[in-house]
This record gives sequence, C-alpha cells and structure tokens, in this order.
Amino acid sequence: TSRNDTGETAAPGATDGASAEGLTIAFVPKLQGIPYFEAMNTGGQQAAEELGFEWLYQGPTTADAAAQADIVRSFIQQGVDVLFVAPNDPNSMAPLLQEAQDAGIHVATTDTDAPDSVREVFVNQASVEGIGQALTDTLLEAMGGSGKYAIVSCGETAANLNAWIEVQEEYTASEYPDAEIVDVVYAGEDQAMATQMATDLMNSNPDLTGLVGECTSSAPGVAQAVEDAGRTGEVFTVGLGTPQSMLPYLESGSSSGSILWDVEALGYLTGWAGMQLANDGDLGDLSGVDNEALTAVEYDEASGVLLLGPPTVFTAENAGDYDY
Amino acid sequence: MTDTAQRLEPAPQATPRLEMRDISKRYGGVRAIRHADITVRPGTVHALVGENGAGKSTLIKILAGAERPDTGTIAIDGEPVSIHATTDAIALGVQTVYQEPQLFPELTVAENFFVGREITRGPTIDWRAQAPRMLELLDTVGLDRSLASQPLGALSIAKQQQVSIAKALLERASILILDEPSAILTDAEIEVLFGVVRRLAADGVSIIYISHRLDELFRIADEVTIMRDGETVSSQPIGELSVREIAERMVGGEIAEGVREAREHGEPVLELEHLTLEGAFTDVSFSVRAGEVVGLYGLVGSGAAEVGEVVYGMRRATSGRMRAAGDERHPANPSEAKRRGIRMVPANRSSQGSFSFQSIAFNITIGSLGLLSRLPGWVSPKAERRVSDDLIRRLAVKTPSGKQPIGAMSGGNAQKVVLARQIVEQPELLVLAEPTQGVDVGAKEEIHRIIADLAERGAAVLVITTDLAEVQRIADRILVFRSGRVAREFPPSATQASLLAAAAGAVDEPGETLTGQPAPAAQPDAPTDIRSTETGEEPR
Amino acid sequence: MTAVTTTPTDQRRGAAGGIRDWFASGVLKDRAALLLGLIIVLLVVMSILDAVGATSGRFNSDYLASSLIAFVPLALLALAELFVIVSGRGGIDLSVGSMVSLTGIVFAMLYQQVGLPLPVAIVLGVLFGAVLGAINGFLTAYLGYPALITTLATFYAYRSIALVVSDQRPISGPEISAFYDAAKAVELPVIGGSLPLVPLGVVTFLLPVAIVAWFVLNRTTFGRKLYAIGTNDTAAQWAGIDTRRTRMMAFVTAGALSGLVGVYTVAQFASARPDAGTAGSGMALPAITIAVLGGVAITGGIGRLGGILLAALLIVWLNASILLVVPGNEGAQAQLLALGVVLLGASLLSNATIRRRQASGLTKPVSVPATAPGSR
Amino acid sequence: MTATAAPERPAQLSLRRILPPVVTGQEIVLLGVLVVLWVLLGIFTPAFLTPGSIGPLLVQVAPIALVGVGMTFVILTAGIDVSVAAMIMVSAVTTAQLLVAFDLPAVLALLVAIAVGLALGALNGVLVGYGRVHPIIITFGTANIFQWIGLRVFDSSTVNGIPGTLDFLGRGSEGSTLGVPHAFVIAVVAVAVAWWFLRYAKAGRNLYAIGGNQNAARLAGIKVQPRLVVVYAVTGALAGLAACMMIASGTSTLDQSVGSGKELQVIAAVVIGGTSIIGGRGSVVGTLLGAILVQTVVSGVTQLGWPTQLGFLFVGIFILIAVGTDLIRERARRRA
Ligand SMILES: Nc1ncnc2c1ncn2[C@@H]1O[C@H](COP(=O)(O)OP(=O)(O)OP(=O)(O)O)[C@@H](O)[C@H]1O
Ligand SMILES: Nc1ncnc2c1ncn2[C@@H]1O[C@H](COP(=O)(O)OP(=O)(O)OP(=O)(O)O)[C@@H](O)[C@H]1O
Ligand SMILES: [Mg+2]
Ligand SMILES: [Mg+2]
Repeated sequence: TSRNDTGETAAPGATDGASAEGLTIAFVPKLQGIPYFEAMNTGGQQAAEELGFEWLYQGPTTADAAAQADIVRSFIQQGVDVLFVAPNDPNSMAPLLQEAQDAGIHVATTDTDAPDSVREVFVNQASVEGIGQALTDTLLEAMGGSGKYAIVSCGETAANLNAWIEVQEEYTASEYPDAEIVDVVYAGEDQAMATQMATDLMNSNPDLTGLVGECTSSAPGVAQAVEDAGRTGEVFTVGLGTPQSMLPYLESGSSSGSILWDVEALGYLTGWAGMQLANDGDLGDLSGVDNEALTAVEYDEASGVLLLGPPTVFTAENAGDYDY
Repeated sequence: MTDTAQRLEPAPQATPRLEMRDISKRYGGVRAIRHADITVRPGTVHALVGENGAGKSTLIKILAGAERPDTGTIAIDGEPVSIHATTDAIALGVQTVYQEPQLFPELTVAENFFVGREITRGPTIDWRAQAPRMLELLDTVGLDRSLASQPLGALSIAKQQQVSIAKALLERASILILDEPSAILTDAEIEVLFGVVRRLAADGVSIIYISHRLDELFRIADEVTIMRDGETVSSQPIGELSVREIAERMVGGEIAEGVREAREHGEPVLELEHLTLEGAFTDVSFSVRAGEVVGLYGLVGSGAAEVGEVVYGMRRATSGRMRAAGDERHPANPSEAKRRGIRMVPANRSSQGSFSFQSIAFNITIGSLGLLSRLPGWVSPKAERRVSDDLIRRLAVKTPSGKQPIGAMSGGNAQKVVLARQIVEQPELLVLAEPTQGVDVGAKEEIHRIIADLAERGAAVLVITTDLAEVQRIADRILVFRSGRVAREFPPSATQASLLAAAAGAVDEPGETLTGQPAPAAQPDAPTDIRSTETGEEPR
Repeated sequence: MTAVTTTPTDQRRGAAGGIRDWFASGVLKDRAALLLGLIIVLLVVMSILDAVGATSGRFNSDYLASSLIAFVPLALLALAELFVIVSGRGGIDLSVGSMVSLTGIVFAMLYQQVGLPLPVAIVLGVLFGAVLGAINGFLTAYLGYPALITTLATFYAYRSIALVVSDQRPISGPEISAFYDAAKAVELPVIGGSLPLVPLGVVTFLLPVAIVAWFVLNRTTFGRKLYAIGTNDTAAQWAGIDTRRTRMMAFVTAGALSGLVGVYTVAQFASARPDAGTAGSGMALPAITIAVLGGVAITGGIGRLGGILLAALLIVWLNASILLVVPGNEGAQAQLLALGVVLLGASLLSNATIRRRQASGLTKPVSVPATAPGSR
Repeated sequence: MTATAAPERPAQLSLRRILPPVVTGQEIVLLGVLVVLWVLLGIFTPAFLTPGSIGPLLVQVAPIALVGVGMTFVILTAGIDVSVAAMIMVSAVTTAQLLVAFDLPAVLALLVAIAVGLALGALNGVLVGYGRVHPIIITFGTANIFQWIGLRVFDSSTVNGIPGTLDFLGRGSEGSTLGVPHAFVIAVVAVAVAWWFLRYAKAGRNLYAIGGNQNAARLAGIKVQPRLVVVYAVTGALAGLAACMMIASGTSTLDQSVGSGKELQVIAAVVIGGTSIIGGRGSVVGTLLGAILVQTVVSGVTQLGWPTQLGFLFVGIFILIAVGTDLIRERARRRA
C-alpha cells in the first residue's frame, strides 16, 4: 500500500534547512540503564537544550544485536534526521545503516564504530591505542613497572574490549619487558562473576600483582575482589569504570585509577556532530561550542573520525566531580 | 447367602445409614445423574450397578466429596449433612476406594496409608503410633508385611488396589464405598476382599459396592440399586432378581446369549515350545491354530499376561522356541510383530490403549498408518475417514462421528475402539488381554461376538483373561496357567470349580498336566503359594 | 422412575454434541482465533493512534513488513519447540539458542573460511544442526534423560563450544556481508510492486519451511506418530510405534530448524556471532514462550502450526508497535511487560486442554462430557 | 482365608525401613565426585584448597543453594520456577535503593528483601495453584513482568554507593568467622531445616505426595492449592534472602545484570542433586552438593588457567554424568 510513506516521512531529514529547528537526532546505545550510556544521554540532552534540536534516546534491555536492530528500525520509521548508533555488532549494523541512509537519514556511529559501513562520522571517545596504553601505564606505574597481571574482560565477543586487550598485550610486551599478562578471562556483564573470577585469578597466581577490569561492570568487580581478599596494596587494579562506581575503591586504594573519558562530554559531542551533519556544517570547527571538556577534540577528515581527546584518568581526587 | 438372609432381619423402619435423595449432577451439557435416590441400611452390602456411564462413579464421588451435586440431599443416620470436600466425607465416616487406585508411587506403602491424615506429634509424623495399625491392615487384606517399606510404584496394580482397600479400613468407617474393587483382582484376592467386606458388614458398617461382575454380587450383596442413564431405575433385595434380570434392567432391553459352536481349525499359527521368561513363566508349550480361540486363564501374576507380551514383542523371552505366523524369529518389538500379522489388545484400556484427546479415527488408524495412503509415509484424510467409519460400523461403536475424542467415551466403547485398532487389517494372530475388563454386560456381549467373528474369518485368537465366565464363553480350548506354567488344559465345558481349582492349585490330579511332569499336590497354604509367585512378578 | 423417556436423552446428545464438537474442533483453533483477534485489535488500535498522531512514527504496512525480519527466526524456533514439546514426556528444548550460535559459526567457517559454495554451506549447516539435535534426541529418547535436563546440559555445552571454536570473535567478511541480501527487504516479484517491501527471509526461509512443516505434521505418518507418542507414550508402544525413533526425530527436526535459523541469523547480522542465539536472555525462552502462546500444550500431544505463526506475528508486531508508542528506555522495557501479560492472559483464558488433562475426574487422563450414554 | 494363613511376622517395622534412606545414592555419588574434583584441583592448582579460595567459592555457592532449596520444593511438587532470577533482581534493587536512601539497619534490609521476594513468589503460587496452567508457563510470564518491574525500579541507572550494611554476608573479612562464610552457614542451615522438614514433617511428606499424584493428593484431603502457594512463596522469600547475599558479595554499585541467568544455574544444581524433574522424588542435600559442584567447576577452570568459556561445557557434562548415574540407579531399583 504505502511504499512511499517512508520516503515522505524521511524527506525532512534530507531537505531540512540550516537551522536546528525541528531537527531530531536519535541515539541507540548498546544497552540501556548502565551509567555509561545514560551519561552520554545526559550529555546529548544538554547539547540539545543549548543547540536547540530534539534528542531521542532508546536502548535495548540486553546488549543484544537483534534487539538493537529493532530499535534502529523504529527510528528509521520515525524518519529522524540523524541516527547515531553504538553497535553491539558492527557487522550486523552496517546494512541497517545503509537502509537508514537510503531513507534519507544521516547515519553515524559513536562509542563503537562500524568500520565498513556508510556511517558519515564516528564519534570516538579515545583512540584504541590511547585507552590500551593508558590502562597499561596506570597499572604498571602502581605495580612498579614489573610483575604479573591478569585481565577480567566482559562479553567474550565485545569488539572494542577485544581491541583494547590486543593493544595492552602488545604495548606491555614492548614497553614493559618485566611485566606479563598471565590470563584473560570473560565474566560477561555480571559483576559477581567478575569478582569471583578475579578472586580465582589471585588464588591461582599467588605472585599476581595486578588486575584490569576491562569494562564498567568488571572494573569495580576486580577492586572489590582485592578488598575482599584483604590484599589492598599488594594487588593493584585499574579498569574502565564510571567515576561514581569507582569512587569508593579509588578512595580505599584498592583501585589505582579508572581510565575513562568525560562521558557526558562524549554525549554532548555526539549531539553537536549530529547537528553539524544535518546542516552539512564543518565537523572540524567547534568555535560555536563553549564546553571546556571539548577542547582537545580533533577531526580526521580522511577516516571520518571525530576524536574526543585522550582518555581521562580518574583518581580519588577528581572522581567525585562527576555525577555518573 | 444364609447369613446374608439373617442380616436382612432388622425391621425396615430402622433409620437408614445413608439416604441420598433427588441427587442431580450436570457436567456442562451432560446430565450425569438425574434425580437419583439411594438408601443404604446399616450393616448391609449395597450393590450399585449400571452400564458404563450410567452415573455410578459420579454418584459415589458426590457422597465421597470428590464432586458437588447440583441438587439433592444427603442424610447419614437420619442427620442431614453437607459434604463439600473429601475431608468432610472422611470426617463423617465415609471411606472410599476409587475405581483407579489413588495412590503415590514414589512413597512407600506405609506412607501411602496415612497420606493426608498422618498421626502427628507436633509438626512431625508419629510413626511409632502409625506403624502397628497399618501392619494389621496389611495382614487383613492378605498383603505381606514386608511390603510396608516398598515404594508403592514397585507393586503390581492388583496389590496397589489391595493397598487402597486396606487404606480405606484405616479409620473406623460407617460407610465404605468400593468402586469396582474387583475389576483387577484375581478370584483368590476377591475371596479375601469378600471376607473383609462380610466382617465389616457384620460390625454394622454399610458398604456400597460397585461392580460389573454381576455374578459376584449375588455372593456378597444384600440389596442392589440399578442405574441407567443417570437415573436410579430400581432398588431392592438382590435375592429378588436374577443376573439376567439385573442385566436387562441395566441396558433396558433383552440380551441374547452368544454361543460359540465348534468348527474345523486350520494350520497352527502360533507354536510355543519350552518358552521361558525369567521371573514370569517357565517352559510354556502350546499352539493356536487358524480359526481357533484359545483361552489362557490364570490369576493375576500367574505369568499368562507376559506370554502375550512376548508373542507381541513387548518383551524378549529368555529361552525356548516360538513359531509365530510362519516365522521362527521372536519379534523384536510390536512393530515387527505387526508386520508379521500379529496384533495384541493390551489389558489396560486407558493407560495402554487410548490416545485420550485424539479423535476416534486417529485412535483406530494409528496402528495401521501404512493403509492410509499409497505413497509410503503419507496420510490421506479421506482414507482415514473411510477406514475408521468402516470399523465404527463393524464394531457398532456408539458415537455420532469419528471426530470425537476417545477420552469422552465410557469403558465399553473405548475398549471397542482399542480393539478396532488391532483388526483394521485382519490379523493372522490376535492376542487379547482382559478384552472386557470393567466393561458393561452389553458391550461385553458385543466384544465377544466380534472375537468369535474374527475367528470365523480364520484368525488364530489367544485370549488371556482372569475372567472365568469369559474364558468359558468364548474359548475352544482353555489353558489354565499357574505359577508361570501351563497347569492343565480344559474343554470349554469344564466347570468353573475345576478351572478355579487348577488355577489356584488346590486340586490337581497328577499326570493330567500338559507339561508332563507331576504338578505339586494340593497345598493347605495355597494362597501363600500364589503370593510367592506373584512377588516374582515384574512391575511394568 | 423406570424407563427413560427419549426426550432428555436427545437433549443430552444435543448439548453433549455441542461441547464435543467444540472440543473435537479443538481448543487449538480457539487459541488461533484468540491470537488472530488480538492481532486485529492491535492493528486497529495502532492505526487509530497513528491517525490521531499519538505515534512517534507512521504505523504503516512498510513498518510492519520490515519488522518481519525478526519474525523469521522467532517463528522457526517456536516451530522447533513445537516438534519437541508435542512429542511429550516433558519434551522441551532449552538448547535451540546454543545450536543457533554453533551452527551459525560452523556455517560461516564453511562458507567464509573454507570457501564452499553457498548452497553446500547452507545444507551442511542445517545438517550440522540436525546432528546437534540428534545428540539431544539420543540422550533423551534412547538413554532416557528428561528433555529439560538433556537440553539444559547441551545448552551450556554447545554455547561454550561455539565460543571456543570461534575464539569468541564474530566471523565476518565480504561473502557473508553479501549474504545479508538473503534476509534484507526486497520487492516481491510480479505482485511485489503493490506490496510493501518484505524481508526476503520470510519468503526464502520461513514460507517453505512452514509449508513443509504443515504437511509433516498433518499429512505424514511421522506427524501421526509424533502426536501419538505425545498423547500417550505407552499406548503408542502397544500400537507398534517405535516411540524412541519418533521422539529422536522430533529433536533432530528441532536441531535442523535451529541450524536453519543459525544460517539465517548469519545473513540477518551479516556476521556469524558465537553468541547469536544466547546473547541477553537467549533465543530458547522466547521460542518456548511463543510455542506455548501458540497453543502448544506443554504436556505434549497438542499443538498446531497456525497457532505458532500467529503467536510469533503477534509478539513481533506488538514489540514493533510499542517502540512507536512508548519513547525512550520505557519502550524496550514495556515489551517485557507486554509479553508477560499476553502469555499469562492467553494461557489463563483458554487453558482448557491442559485443565482437562490435569484436573478432571478420577477416571481417564483426560475426559470430556461424555456422549457414550447419551448417544445410545 | 489368607489373612489367617499369613505366617507370623515381627509386629513392628523399624522406621528406617518405612522412611526413605537417610542419604540417597545420588548424594553419595556427588560427594565422591566433589572430593575427587577438590583433590585433583588441590594437586593441579597452587591454592585451590586454601581458605582464601574456598571461602569466596562458598560465598558464591550460598545464594544458588539457598534458592535451590526453594526450587527443590517446587520441582518436588512437579512444578518449576523460571522466574527466580527476576525475583532476585527486583528484591535486590529495592533493597539496595532503600539501603542507600535510608541507610537501613541490616535486619530491616533483610526483612524488606525477603518480603519483596515473598510477595512475588506468592503471586506465582496463586497463579500456579488456582490458574490451572503449567507452572513453567506461569513463571515464564511472571518472569517477564518481574523483570519489567525491576527495570522500572532501577529507572535506567545503577544503584551507587551501597553501604556495607550487609557485608557480614559478603566475601570480605566481615563475611566470615574462622574462615567460614556466614552466607554459606545460612545456606547450610536452610538446607538442614528443609531436609528435616521434607523427611519428618507432615507438610513436608505431603509435598512428595502432591508431586507424585496431585489428584490423589487432593482426594486424600491434602489442601493442594494452598500448599503450592506456600511452596512458591517460600522460593520467592529465599530468592529475596539470596538477593541480599548478592548485594553483600557484589560491589558498592548494583546494576541490572544482578541475578541474570541464575534460574538455569539453580535448576542445574537441583537436577544434578538428583531431584526428579517430574516431581515426587528429590533431596535438598543433593541440591547443596550440586550447587557446590557447579561453582567448583567454574572456579576450577579459571584457576587452572583454562579458557573460561570451557567452564560451562564441563557444567553441561557434569549435569549429564550426575543425572545419568541417577537414571542407572533408578533402573536398577525398578528391576530389583
Ligand atoms: N468429570 C466429568 N466431566 C464431565 N462429565 C462427566 C464427568 N464424570 C462423569 N461424567 C458424566 O457422568 C456420566 C456418568 O459417569 P460415571 O463415571 O458416574 O459413570 P459410571 O457409572 O461410573 O460408569 P462406569 O461403570 O464406566 O464407571 C457419564 O456419562 C459422563 O457423561
Ligand atoms: N473426568 C471425566 N470427565 C468427563 N467425562 C467423564 C469423566 N469421568 C468419566 N467420564 C465419563 O463417564 C463415563 C463413564 O466414565 P468411566 O471412566 O467410569 O468409564 P469407565 O470407567 O471406563 O467404565 P468402566 O470402568 O465401567 O469400564 C464415560 O462416558 C466417561 O466419558
Ligand atoms: Mg468405571
Ligand atoms: Mg465409574
């Protein structure tokens, strides 16, 4: 019956003028309800208020590619102007982004890229190298430049986690000859599991002096394990944890530092980039933006990557300043 | 009978133990019971008879609190009572033995006795208090005490039935309901049961006794109430009626006697030589010829049932030769037996026979799917309807259409359908186990005719039954089975007494046994002998 | 109070007949009708909301069609569950999700890495699924493990194998990305022009399977035997049915269908994910839910194809609709609520088949208002 | 008559012969398997048999075993409850939020958690008991609804800065006395009570009857439906208590993943423990051992340095082995 409706509803996206008026920018996270993406949402809304566009946010209840695809489809149907996705599975997102573009929607990725897709820009929190190296440096500084450590990762198939782990392995091998990664384990998105596995690792490797929590659920997990084992100060941990969840451990010293970035700023940047896309603006100049968190932003025309900047290292001192 | 006559003495005006007046019960559109009345006097055995579906079970379920009546009043010892749940009935001294034993296979026999009415000390069960009474009752019904610790699931159906009877005696009852207690009991076990019933009656307990074995009623009952289509047709001292009269009132018409005239038999279709199945039967040898009906009569656990299962391939014989349908090989499973033209109708209609919520057509054709289409593996609805309608007509199954689920039929009709399944293709050898157990007289009659008819058409028929009258009625030869052996062969003309004697091992002239070797002489403790063989029986 | 007048008997036949026909015609069709009704209600309500502009996007045939891409795996797996659950004896398959993951990986390896031609790879993938199912079947039918336990074990086992063999990385590549065409929405030939774009998978995967499955269930001896063993296993043995083989075949079928879904998800995701069928809450529980919602009696012997398809369609469209009506995170959450409510509502409404089996009288495993006495 | 003919026999039967055996074969088998596993792990890993390793392992076991007790009851009655994970989630998030907001004392927190679980479980029970729909369907349905409730309570965020009020149930030093974790002690006590209840109490024995033949149980005068309500409610309450243990052994933040996937782990523990999935037969002690076995395997794989993904492969295999031995013994029993 109504084959062309989609075309019509999508038309605004394609034709809409330079103003931000009536501009709708949608963002589909990997998973709803976790502080990381909810913080990006906050940042996005902030941008929406300041820059005057409409910000839509909807995520699946489980980090599941299919569920995420359903939501993307509904946004295509809604004919939003710009669609940002943090794909659970880059490969499966690529064709959907194609469909979105065919429907006249500007498509882009944030937080996690979909490399061989039609996305116009990837808003990158920090380079893979940046994160991997920051994790390694922070941990080994605490460990005194040498020793054995292990990694507690989360979803076995999470692309970006696996990428970071690779960097850590190479970087450790090259920069810290006296240091060694003894094991990489996968705890899923399950904090309790992460804690238990960290405990097991400490037991099976008595000379273990370092642990990495590779994602926001395992970062506090490993620290908790060290505290429980009463080995704070003997075993050091770092991780990618959100400030609020890490604060207690940073203060108690069971976590030597949490590597992350200003997630709200990332959300803000995503919103801003969306508006630029819709208005064919220049992603390079943030002159119009006054947000001190966005000073280090770089845009690489060739790869279409908009980089937030180097990762932030949260410590007991600054972690309290963030409310996520 | 004589002491029965004496017990009839008490003046009629004595207040009845039980008075159910104008009881009606609908199930959806079905009027299961319509204005039924029944009066049971103290210390009497009151028989309740009627065709399948007449409403007997429903009536007593109402009294037992398992169902609620729509209308009607119940009075016990003159006092109007209201029974809302089984617990109420039990409190009023109404104990019930339901048609199928309502027991718990995973619990021990001992526990089964007390489920729901445990004697407790605080929250815990007081076994010291419970055990003695239970053990007595096991003796009373003639069950070995050592069974008390057995999981009930390990007992034969008959023994489970006995347990449920014993269970009903646990608390002093003023009214005891027995719904077809004898259907699956052997005659010896029935004797024990009758003894119990008589003793209870003598103590003033009123017993309501449902059965389809009309003949036995005359040996136990004082009065009889006949039901038909949910109504109580008549109620009077049983002495005033004959089996025939009762049967006629049940069906509301004449019943013709089916007689089986002797005829020529063809080649042997089934030949067993020294066939043995560990723990069931030993060294069994006999043969069945085309067109012949051989009856295997034996008490439950005599091993007769297992013979059929071996022939049909449900079980593997441990040793011995078997030649069935011109093939030396023992069938590995029923499907192979089927291919060779061997068919068997199992003993338990509901659990082994019917696919309850599938249609009658499905139930009839499921055994011969090969017929339902030319291309193998295929099923043509047309062919299905043709085949099933044909058999519904041939067997006079009472149903408006083959679409109806079999679960909605009473025993008799369900049994016909299960039988139909095995004669869709005229079998070369047909084995029937308890073909009419718990089936009303009318249906029984018809089923016997069908069996005879099959023989006429040249099928070799082996009927395995614990029903004396039946085996006499339809068999050309009767093999009496005892303790896993063929004890003796009889002509159909043999008296019930001699058959029963041979089966129970009471009287037995040496030398007359088929198997040659002298059978054990008469033993005073015959029943014990039977028990010992039954304990060797393997549960299904 | 002697002879029975014929009139009441006739009335009884009438009444009982009515009930009988209703039963014979099947509570299942009842369920199908119920589901159809719900779907219509959903469509009407949504169209109204759309008309008054209460939806965040146009609710039109295009959207309904595009959401069907999720319909295919759901329906196929529910169908797989139907075969297993109908086979009775507590039949159920918790491992379908893991089988999807594992076959998807194997298929991708054969197609992408070994470089087999697509049809060959698909066939091998499906066969591999059948083998996984055969393992379930053997353990259950021949060794006598309860299905729930067998498939719980293989759910864990297959899942970890999928992760190990794939080194927990999704398998992707040019061929596989191109394979997305098998799932993506296209214009149907000939009539297509007037219709919305339908995901190709509906035509290439679901339709053929559904047709075959219908014939298998309703027109083949295997189908008959399947319903027979599900209704009464002992009676089936006495009827000379090889119950073990039949039950085994039920699991093999479920495995093969899961294998097919494995292949389909590779197309749908344009990559083979080792957690394709187990991510989040996994595919098994939704499949079972759909099957039950579609009128499959968890106790076996009852279940029809139509119910399954309608149930899957209802849930898929319901989920899609919710996303248009409820914005933000609440939307995705509301899907959970909807599923739960629909499942409970439908089961509690028309649970007649199950009730008859569990509750009624002291007599048969199942009984319905009888006609035997009435119709004589 | 037979009655009189029956030879004389001892007037009393010892209780041991009337009640089921004190320990079932399955429990012995499991114990054997566990001992072997622990010895092997003790040999092949440096520190498996140290308190530092066993303690946390038992803390991890506790909630599974605890919910397993309820699940054993449920499965004994020929039912099943796939909503336990969702119930854990709801009572965990509710309790955690109250802990943060009002800094509840431990007792109150426990009561809240248990009350929430009890309420949800009771809902299951009522639907199962009176809805006349198979429990697996009911609990699939409620699981979805409970999950929705949980997510609404989470309100798209995590619960941060949970105070250490419940740490006496956790992994840390406050969590155990003389190296024995309190959480595990609680689980063991629960198992012991349940064992006694199922073996000696009237209500307990009746559960076997209900599971063995529900209709017969009804006719025997057992109030089946109320019993079912209680059984499911108790399972819910135990899930609530387990939720507290998870809060305690978790980090100072609680996220939506709490409890996810636990339902299958609990069912695995129960069936490994030798409880028959068709009802009427089973033991809580077996469930406890089953829970320990599962966690041992998972931890063992990690400690051996094997790929963690292999852990659940072994869990699957152990399920088959455990139930297999049970099947074999069951066959033997039937033959005898
Ligand atoms: N639970 C039930 N639901 C619907 N109808 C029932 C139910 N139980 C009995 N009926 C109806 O009540 C009638 C009487 O059933 P009932 O079981 O009392 O017969 P019966 O006399 O016990 O038969 P039988 O001799 O075969 O035991 C049946 O014809 C049947 O239609
Ligand atoms: N629970 C029930 N629901 C519906 N109908 C029933 C029920 N119980 C019995 N009936 C009907 O009651 C009639 C007799 O039922 P019943 O089960 O007593 O027959 P039966 O026991 O097989 O007969 P018999 O035991 O005398 O061979 C049948 O028509 C049967 O359909
Ligand atoms: Mg009857
Ligand atoms: Mg009856």
